[in-house]
Amino acid sequence: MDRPSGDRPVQSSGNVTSQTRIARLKEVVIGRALLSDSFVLYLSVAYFVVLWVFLPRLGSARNLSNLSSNIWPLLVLVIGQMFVLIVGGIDLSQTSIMAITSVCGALMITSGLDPELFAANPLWGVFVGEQGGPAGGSVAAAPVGIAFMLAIGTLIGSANGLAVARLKMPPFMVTLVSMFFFSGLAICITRSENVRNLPDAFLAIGQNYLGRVPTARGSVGLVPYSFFAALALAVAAWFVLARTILGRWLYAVGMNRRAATVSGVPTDRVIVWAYAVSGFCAALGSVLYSSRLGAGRPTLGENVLLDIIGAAVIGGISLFGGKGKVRWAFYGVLFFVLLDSSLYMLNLKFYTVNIVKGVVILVAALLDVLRNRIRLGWAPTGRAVTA
Amino acid sequence: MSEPILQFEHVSKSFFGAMALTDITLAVRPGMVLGLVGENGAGKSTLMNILGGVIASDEGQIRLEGRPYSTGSPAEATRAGIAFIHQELNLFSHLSILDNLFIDGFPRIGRTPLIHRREAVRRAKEALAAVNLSISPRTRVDRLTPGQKQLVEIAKALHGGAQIIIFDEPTTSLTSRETERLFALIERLRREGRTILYISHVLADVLRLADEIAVLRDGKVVRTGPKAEFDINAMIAAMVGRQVDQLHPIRRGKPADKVLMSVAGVTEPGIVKDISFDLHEGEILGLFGLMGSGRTELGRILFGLDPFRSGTIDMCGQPRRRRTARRSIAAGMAFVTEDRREEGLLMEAPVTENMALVALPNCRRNRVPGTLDRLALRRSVDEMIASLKIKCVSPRTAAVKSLSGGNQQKTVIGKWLLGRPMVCILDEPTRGIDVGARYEVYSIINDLADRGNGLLCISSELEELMGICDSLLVMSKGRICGRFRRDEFDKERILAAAFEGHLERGPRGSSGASN
Amino acid sequence: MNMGKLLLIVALLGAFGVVVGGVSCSRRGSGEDQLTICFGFQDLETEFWVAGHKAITETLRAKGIRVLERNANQDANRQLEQIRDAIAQEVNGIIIIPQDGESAVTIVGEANRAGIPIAVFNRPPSDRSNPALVIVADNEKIADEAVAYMAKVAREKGKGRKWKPLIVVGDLGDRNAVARRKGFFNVMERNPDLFETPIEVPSKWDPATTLANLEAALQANPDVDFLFTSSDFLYPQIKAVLEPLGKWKKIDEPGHVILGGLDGDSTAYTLMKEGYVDATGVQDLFFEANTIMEALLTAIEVGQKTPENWMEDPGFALTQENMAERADEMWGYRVLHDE
Amino acid sequence: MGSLRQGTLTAVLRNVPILMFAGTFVVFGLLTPRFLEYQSLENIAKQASYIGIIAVGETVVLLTAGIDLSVGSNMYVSAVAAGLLMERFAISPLPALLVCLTVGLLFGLFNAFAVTRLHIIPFVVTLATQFAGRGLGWMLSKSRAVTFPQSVTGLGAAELLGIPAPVVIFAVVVLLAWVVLTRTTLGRQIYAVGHGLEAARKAGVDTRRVQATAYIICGVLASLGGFVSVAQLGNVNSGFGQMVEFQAIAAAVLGGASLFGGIGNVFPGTVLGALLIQMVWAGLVATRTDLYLQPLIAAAIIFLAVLLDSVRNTVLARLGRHNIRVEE
Repeated sequence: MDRPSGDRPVQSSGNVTSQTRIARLKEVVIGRALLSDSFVLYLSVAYFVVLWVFLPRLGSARNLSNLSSNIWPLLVLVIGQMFVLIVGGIDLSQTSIMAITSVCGALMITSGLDPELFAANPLWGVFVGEQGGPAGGSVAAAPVGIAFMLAIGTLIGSANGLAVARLKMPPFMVTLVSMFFFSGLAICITRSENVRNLPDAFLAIGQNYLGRVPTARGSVGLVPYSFFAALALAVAAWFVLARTILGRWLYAVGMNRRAATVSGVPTDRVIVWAYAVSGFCAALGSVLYSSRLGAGRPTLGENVLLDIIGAAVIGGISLFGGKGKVRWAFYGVLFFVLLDSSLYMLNLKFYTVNIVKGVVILVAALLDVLRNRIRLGWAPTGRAVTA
Repeated sequence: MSEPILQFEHVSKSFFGAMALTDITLAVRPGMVLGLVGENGAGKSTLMNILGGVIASDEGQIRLEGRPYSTGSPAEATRAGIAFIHQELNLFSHLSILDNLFIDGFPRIGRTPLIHRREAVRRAKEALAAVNLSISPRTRVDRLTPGQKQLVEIAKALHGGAQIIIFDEPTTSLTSRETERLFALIERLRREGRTILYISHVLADVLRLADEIAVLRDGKVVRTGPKAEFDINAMIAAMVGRQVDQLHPIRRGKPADKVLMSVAGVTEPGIVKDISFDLHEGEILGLFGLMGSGRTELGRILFGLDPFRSGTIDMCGQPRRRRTARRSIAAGMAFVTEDRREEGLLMEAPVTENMALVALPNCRRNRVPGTLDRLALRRSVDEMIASLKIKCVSPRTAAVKSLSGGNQQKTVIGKWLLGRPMVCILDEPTRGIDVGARYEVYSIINDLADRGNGLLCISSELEELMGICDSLLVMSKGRICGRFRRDEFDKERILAAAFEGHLERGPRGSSGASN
Repeated sequence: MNMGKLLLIVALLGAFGVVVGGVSCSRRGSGEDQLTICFGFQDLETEFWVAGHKAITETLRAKGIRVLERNANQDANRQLEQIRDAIAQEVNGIIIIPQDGESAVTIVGEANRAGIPIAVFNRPPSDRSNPALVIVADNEKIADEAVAYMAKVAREKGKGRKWKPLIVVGDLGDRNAVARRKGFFNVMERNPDLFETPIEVPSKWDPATTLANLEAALQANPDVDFLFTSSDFLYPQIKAVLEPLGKWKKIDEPGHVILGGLDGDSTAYTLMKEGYVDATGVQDLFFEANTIMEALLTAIEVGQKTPENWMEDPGFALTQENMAERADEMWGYRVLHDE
Repeated sequence: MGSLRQGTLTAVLRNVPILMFAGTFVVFGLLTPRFLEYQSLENIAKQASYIGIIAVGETVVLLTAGIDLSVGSNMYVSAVAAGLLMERFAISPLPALLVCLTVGLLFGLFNAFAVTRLHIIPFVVTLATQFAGRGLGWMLSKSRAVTFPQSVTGLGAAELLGIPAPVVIFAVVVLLAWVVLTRTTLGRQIYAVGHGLEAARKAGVDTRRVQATAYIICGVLASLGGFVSVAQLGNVNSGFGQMVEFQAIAAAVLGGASLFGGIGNVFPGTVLGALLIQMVWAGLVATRTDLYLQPLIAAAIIFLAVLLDSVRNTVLARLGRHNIRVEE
């Protein structure tokens, strides 16, 4: 009586005895690959290999270097989003946190502003001036700026978290409003201008590489610095989720908030934490993106939101809470970036790129559904299997 | 003797290769109440789910009035005249009774798709009258008491023209009064010639209602026969496969004098009023009351989940203000909630994860703040699983929702025990679990008391409390209306106390305890 | 194990592989030694960009050059990634319409490092630290000119009375929009006696937003009689708002609102010809496109890796006065007459 | 006595959306008296109508515990399809409208198919159709602006009994949706499905059909909203409909709809939500607020509305808890 109930009989898998042993072996291998939670990784690798056969350039040093420089900043954002998704929320404000931290940080550390562009700025003469921001020109500009950005991001994230946990507002609306507000604020405090003249140490984070490989057209960076930032964050995130009390609490809150409260989990605090982490990661992503583009920009990341959530969902992180691993976030990002890059490589029309991307997301989701069905062995009719 | 209305012929069903039902053959005559008993996991619900079209059988067939009947969906079962009243009522609580009654098809105005409201209300009133329920059909279901919800569900079945009605554990959330009403209704339905399949763990109820009884064990029918052939012990013997002498373990220990928790004058307007009692070391204190007497609410207030306006709650002599569940746990309290699914367990998580939840802060590694000593945690969880005899194939991976009710409940209890509490509040600790598991839960409670814990058992089953408690508090309308020591236990006096206030005032009540 | 579903999965994967393989195979067919140019643009929201996109791609293709189109959807980071991808494909040259001047600097730097000549169309890099071929139009100046003509008309017509001006502002995240707004306000400041405080209507470069906000603004200030739009592509919405209020009138009719815009598209030309619009700032789109393409192709031909040249599209204000002689310099006119 | 105060409090709380709406209106009115005129209300209703129509569809999907992120792309593709046919073959507005609705229907059908037959979660399905749809639209239009003839824009400016046509269409859609949701079996089943899919299935509801219908309704309404918008705008450029899904969801949620299904209503809920958002923007323009501050103030007002709503729900739930006891 405690069995899960579904209404379909399990299809008996044909006449098993008549199958040859090889066929069985195949079934096991395919079954393993399909059912493993690294499926998305296998899918990405398979996808890469198949395309590589036709497009040798896909595996060129320069392209690999591009891939790697595109993966890490996005991974940072997806990891942050994952924390919020695990507690059953959603953070739409990541993009605007990127924008606001980008301009605040840049205003802090810029070593010179064009008075013609910035004189109308509300902060002009108070906080910033012709000689740049408060920390402009100082030796410690880069670390100060980064710390400032991370602090702002975490603060905004915590504010979102407080609104969700304490004021019991729906996460979707809280973060949507926060998205409007902070992107508006970012534009407001810069009067639409991008902030330039950032210290070299800051720019190095997003632009420099460790090790270079010579190619026909100049050398190509091997490992971007952003990799180390993402790696450190991923390890820390993994540690928190898998090895700490907070990690267990995060999952518990996402699976059943009421049961968690009764069991003594400080639910409100855990939720605030999750949003704070998301804000922190958005700020870190902002550091990487801003330094890669060499300016603090009020419109940073305006269009990256759906990529973040798409990558998270493709990786297998549930929108309903309680499920998510750093590994999965990485697979999702890998798949997304690879897909994007390969579609450009195929040199399709820009509109075809969109269409193909949509179809591929659907196919990937469908594969996931089928996998789940096989794994469960029965079909819950009428219910969308959660990714 | 009439032809059987319903026959199961060699029905089998397996999940994940494990046989849930093996070769079930059973015949039911019209106008009869068949009592279906068995332990959790014996296959009762699986069998009924097949009949109700929720799942399909692997082999065998079902005949309805002699004709083969194959189940496709709950909707088809309804059309075939089979109604299934689930243990967890299948009602939409945000919708009205009207919506719930007609959700699979409203009466319409002519050929338009528009709902014929007047007609629907008229029919709904009829349907409700048939179950003696006089409430406006427009009332929202979440405003009803559990008993009323049950009646709505039955009204829905009858209104759908059901000839065969399956009741799965119908009395778990009913007060004794509501249970009586339900039984009278079932009796009437039987007289009208409808066939009833009645599943319950409350064997006394089965014995009282059923004409015939079928006992299931491990997916097989082990014994069938008319009621006269059974008594409670015979049923239990057939269910568990051996003789069971008693339902409750013998209570040996005696409460000590030391007070663990002292409650004085706790009041929250509209909920509870002027609650005072002491809980001693080694004491099992029962809290009995009818549904809505405030017993569960008191438990929640004591544990710090809900606020209260005045009064004090002392733990070990320390008064505590600004109470939260977290602080209560830190002070040595545990709270096994009434609702396992909503407040007790993370249904998607495995047993180990659930068990560890409360004890997490106790398993800190000192070197790195906030990190878990996973080894210590795993060891203590494993020990607890073993000591509570939780049966689960893979406690580390299988979601706890795949466990039987008894094992789920043991998981909840184990979770709290890992927190090493001094005071445990248990709200309906045996709801929806079978005889064998009940006995185990009682034993655990007993052991805890023997080890010096104080326990507060909240229950609506008086026999249960009389069987295990040292003393009893009786609540009615938010107040304590009676205190009984074990040597004073008397069913009638306790019930009289529980009905106090209900008997004096009219059904509408005055504004009650609201001021 | 559910073999049916498993097979379905394998089949799906297989089919997908075949499709991708097929597409890539067919694409590879085109010759390797063919000249390839990457054209990255930020979006195609307005007629101006559409016409520019069309002009550039068609001209290049007509010359037998392979064009890789990249739409960045207004995301500077995506544009950077796209250009890097193009560099990895070893294109011969790059033309970009950057999202903004700052990202242009970075993107140009990328191309410089890879030794691929790059041309920047219409939005200049914010400094000259990295060499590139650049063609720019000074949005502020063109807006200034157009509005100055409108102010002149106002002064003649008004006979000393004050006018109530309104500006439809573009997306404040877009630098061109900011420059046009600034040009407008320059004129306002020069003529304090002529104008009351201008009403600003945000459009976010979105017609629906424009329509809603303009309607609200005119409800609050029904006496607006001087209107400048930051882009010509919003004229249909402006007409939709003015017409029911009885303010959509030709120049010589009473109740005419002095109208002007910027871009120089075909709608603006038609409306000027019909006599509804007083002036429009024109960027010479075709001049810009041709100049930049030629400069880039020359650089590729002579093997320059990091050519540098800043070219200016002077632009001009097309007014009712100079329309007779200069209309054919307006790209909107030519788009209209080519079709 | 206490219950009287409680009664007032309950009444106030139940009507928070309306009070919020009225409050905002009055505040803006005090700042700009002209804002209080009938004409400005009419303008707000006119401008909110297309978003409102789409939000109604979105509400229906949200009620089933689903989500539709593809409405923006949907309205773009269907408008482009209709516009191109009018450009090329000079068909009249009515067939064009039919084409437009058909495209929307196909969109809805596809979403419905993927959600109910392929069992992919709605968020992913509609995210994918959002991408693909936008690409499809660009492919059709070559990303050029598509201009609609006077015969269509005439409809946008037309009036019926002194009420602008878009408002009339909006009202009709709301009325129909209200009738469907409250007065038909299907409507009640939509609520039931959102409340609990499995429970609905057990109660004999054809859950697939209900879910599918919701997505189809949403698809058709998205294209209808697109057409209404086009009739007012006169042309469709490549960014048409972007971010509309967020506006529609925001309108529905402001109107009290839950993203977890089963809770919400079209009237007055979603209608008020759509009008409130539009009014805030209109008010900011009318009061000539600094452009850079407008988004900040708008966000703050919407935040306040959401906050009030959640406070209301908490308080009502607590009052309800007490009431149950009193009734017994």
